[in-house]
Amino acid sequence: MEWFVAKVFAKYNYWISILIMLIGFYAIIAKENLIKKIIGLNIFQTAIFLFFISLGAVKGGTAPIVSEEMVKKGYPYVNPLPHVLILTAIVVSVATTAVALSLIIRMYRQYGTIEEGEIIEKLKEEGIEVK
Amino acid sequence: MTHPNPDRNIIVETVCRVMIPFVQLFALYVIIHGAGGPGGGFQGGVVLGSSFILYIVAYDLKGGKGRLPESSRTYFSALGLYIYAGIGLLAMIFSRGAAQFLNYGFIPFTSHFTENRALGMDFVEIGIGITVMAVTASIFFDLAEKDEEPDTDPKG
Amino acid sequence: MTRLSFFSILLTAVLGVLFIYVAEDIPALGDPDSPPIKYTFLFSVDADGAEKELDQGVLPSRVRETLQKRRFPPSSRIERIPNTKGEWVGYIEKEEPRYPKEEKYYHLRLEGKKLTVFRYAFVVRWIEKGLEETAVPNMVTYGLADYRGYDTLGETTVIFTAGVSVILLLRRRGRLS
Amino acid sequence: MLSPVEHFPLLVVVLSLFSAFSIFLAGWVNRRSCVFISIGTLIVQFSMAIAILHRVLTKGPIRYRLGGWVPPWGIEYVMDAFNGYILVVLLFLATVCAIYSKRNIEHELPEKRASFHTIYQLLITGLCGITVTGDIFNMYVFIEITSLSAYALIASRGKIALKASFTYLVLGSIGACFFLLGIGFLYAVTGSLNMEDLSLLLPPFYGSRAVRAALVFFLVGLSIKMALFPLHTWLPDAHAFAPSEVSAMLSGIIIEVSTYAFLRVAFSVFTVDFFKGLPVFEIVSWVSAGAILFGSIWAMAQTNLKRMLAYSSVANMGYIMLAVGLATTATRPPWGGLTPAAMHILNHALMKGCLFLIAGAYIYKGNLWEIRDLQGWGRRMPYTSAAFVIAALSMIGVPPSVGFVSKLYIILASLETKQFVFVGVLLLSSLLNLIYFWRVIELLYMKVHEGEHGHVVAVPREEVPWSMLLPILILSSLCILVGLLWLTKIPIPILDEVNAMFRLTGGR
Repeated sequence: MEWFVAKVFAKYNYWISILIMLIGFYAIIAKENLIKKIIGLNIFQTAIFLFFISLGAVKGGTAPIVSEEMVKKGYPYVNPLPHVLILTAIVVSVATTAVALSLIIRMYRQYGTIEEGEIIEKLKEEGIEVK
Repeated sequence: MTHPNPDRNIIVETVCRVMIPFVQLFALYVIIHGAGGPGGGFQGGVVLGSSFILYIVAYDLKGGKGRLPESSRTYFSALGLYIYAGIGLLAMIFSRGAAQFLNYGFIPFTSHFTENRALGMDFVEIGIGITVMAVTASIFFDLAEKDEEPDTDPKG
Repeated sequence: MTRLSFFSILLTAVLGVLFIYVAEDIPALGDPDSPPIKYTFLFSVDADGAEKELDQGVLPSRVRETLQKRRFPPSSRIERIPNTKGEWVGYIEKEEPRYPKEEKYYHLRLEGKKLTVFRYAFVVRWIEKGLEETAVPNMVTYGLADYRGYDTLGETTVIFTAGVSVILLLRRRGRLS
Repeated sequence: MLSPVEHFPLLVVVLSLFSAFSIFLAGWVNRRSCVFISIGTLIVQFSMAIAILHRVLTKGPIRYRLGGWVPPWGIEYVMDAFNGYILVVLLFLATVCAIYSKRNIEHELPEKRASFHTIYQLLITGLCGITVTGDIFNMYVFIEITSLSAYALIASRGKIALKASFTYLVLGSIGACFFLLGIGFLYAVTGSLNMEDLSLLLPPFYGSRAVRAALVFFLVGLSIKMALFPLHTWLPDAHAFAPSEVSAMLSGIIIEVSTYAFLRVAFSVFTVDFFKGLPVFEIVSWVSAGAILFGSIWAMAQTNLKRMLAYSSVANMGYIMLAVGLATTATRPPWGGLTPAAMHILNHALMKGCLFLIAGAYIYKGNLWEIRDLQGWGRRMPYTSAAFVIAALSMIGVPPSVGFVSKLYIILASLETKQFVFVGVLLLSSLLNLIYFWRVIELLYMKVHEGEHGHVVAVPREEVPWSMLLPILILSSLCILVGLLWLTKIPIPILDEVNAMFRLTGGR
């Protein structure tokens, strides 16, 4: 039991984030629908952000904004660095999603479908082999 | 009042008409108060951009494009980055090459070194806000545009 | 289709096993002494007589040699942390215009017969000195726009890139398309 | 007081950033000015890169502290011999491709010139950023800038390129996410992000599982970006259907810069000591040997010229990574350490850049995508086809050319480590190269017969415009000249300095 508390329960943030990460990863590979692939990618990225943010957590911590009051009461600040990094990473993920969506829109205009298998079949009809 | 477009809904339009100014005001607050409290250029910029998206949702794409035409989207998205990188270069120019890029303290806004840093950061946040606003709106406008005709690109 | 799902389950399982393998070294949630927030372990040496030397502000020669061997900057001053059972702070010299020439860097602690040397995480300076160094109270803002301001320039560039990419891919009319 | 040269590593990046916004605005006013701004910036950057390399070689590394913060509290730029070398190669090929793109983009994407050149400059920004940075998270940000602009540039021609670009986007994002996870694990263990600082802090944690997993994530993530063999699936389509100058950049520089990123992480963050007793580099070299054979065999099966070249890129990434895999065991100068790998990065940029630009020239002139369409074009486009022959011979490895030199060095390195299998693989791959390039050369110079009686048709000469021909000729002549330069061993000291810095040769 102690082993369980020390090794597993104390790191529940990590277990949750890897569970979400694996769900996203499965969706990226297994889904045929391009939009679903992108949703999977977003889930995967968000799980990584969760992992980072939970690295910065401190027991009883308060928001990382300097204030005399909180220091006097003895509350530590949470680690601001993961917040800084993840703000950057979130913007990157938004940008990737925007480009991916515009690619999907172009493909939909072209082939009339967003199923990966159907697009490959249509390309085969045109005589182009795609993996 | 009758609408030419039957899809439009008077309740949604009125609610949005009331809400949009407050959303924008809040966005400006978030950008300006990035230094003192939760907030910053990105968050404010996204909220500001989403006010235009709200306008499009309530009215139509054409009206939204009238409010933020292509020219201003182009200028704004480059302007924000010009402000950011320009502030960084100003530090190098004012110190005649002694200070590094983004060393805001050397830009003589005031006589205080640390005050200069704070002011430099404020300007940078405003720059980020402008770019993010213009780009989010621009991405949404481009994605929302309906276009039926198929591609006519060359072979390949 | 079935082959694809089998393949994806296999890959996901491999990734999952890798994550479980790693779990042991991840600091527990909210640990205030974990490397990202407080300090990282460097090495430990025998402590005989070190306490006296440290209280006089001199780094024991064993510690100094090991630091030199591992190419860490030399410590300029040692100070005992008040109200502790044997913990010291080591300062190093740094060059930053208009800022103090000294910075908190090493943490030394007596643990039984061993003297353990830690390196402070760089966030410690952000948290403790950020307000006086940048005159901004929001740590995320000064971290984002000042200490790591260049990352943020890159990030703004990323979103600009996305905007231009969408223009390149989708826009049909207008002067830029 | 910083001397002007010390500002150059930063200015190289920021200049192209400024140029990107300026092109964007200039495109609004006047579309024609875009390409000139782009070329002008690149020439200035290229001269800066040479100044940096000179300064680094004479006076030692440049450290630039962004925002004035001393690392590890702030971000740092570090320029050493390896960076400087990669930066020069990258900006040289980028300049050449920009000159080429003037007419080609007017032809292929006449409506979208402004946004194309803007994204091209952003691509250069990202590549330079990856190269000069000394901070691992900063590297992630620039990897993302590079990848995003690469997705857009590949897809710019529409149609099948969209599918190719989407595949690249999904795989590339997974790769970048793995990189981010690797950073997360290192950060969880050490609490630092600066590369040099990490290398100092890591030794007590060499046995740690998180650190080993971080290496796996870096390796897999960057292998996707550099299209190492089992993870190469995005590459052939993306390279084949992008505009030709983008294919040349992708094949010649972008995947190589990912290799650089891996080398930087492996040798600057983890350092050689970490790899003692771990079979990482053995695995890398065997996988790369597989990549060489796989790429060469699939290249033979292709009917599309650019796809054939793309599979040949897979094989060439195999060469580079094979050389990297041998780097820790082969230690004798002049072929020890990273020398063959760094050498082949330049050589591959020259050869593959040249070949893709030539493929683009055929597409520009006659919309010739398939190899069989090329019949008889050797006489119609004599200069371009001559350049093709030179670059192809160089790929095969005919003596004074660059391809010969890198193959020679890799073979010498594998002989030193007594891995005779790799020698066999290299020789076999040269043979396969000969087969699939000879097929094209033969068709190019085959006479065109027409009608039942087999009259030889006199072909008119139609060359591409000089602004496209010049880059092709420069690159193809460099294929020979640089090969001679390598053989004289004049540039070897640069690479020796790299090896000394990473403690790969001597001093061990």
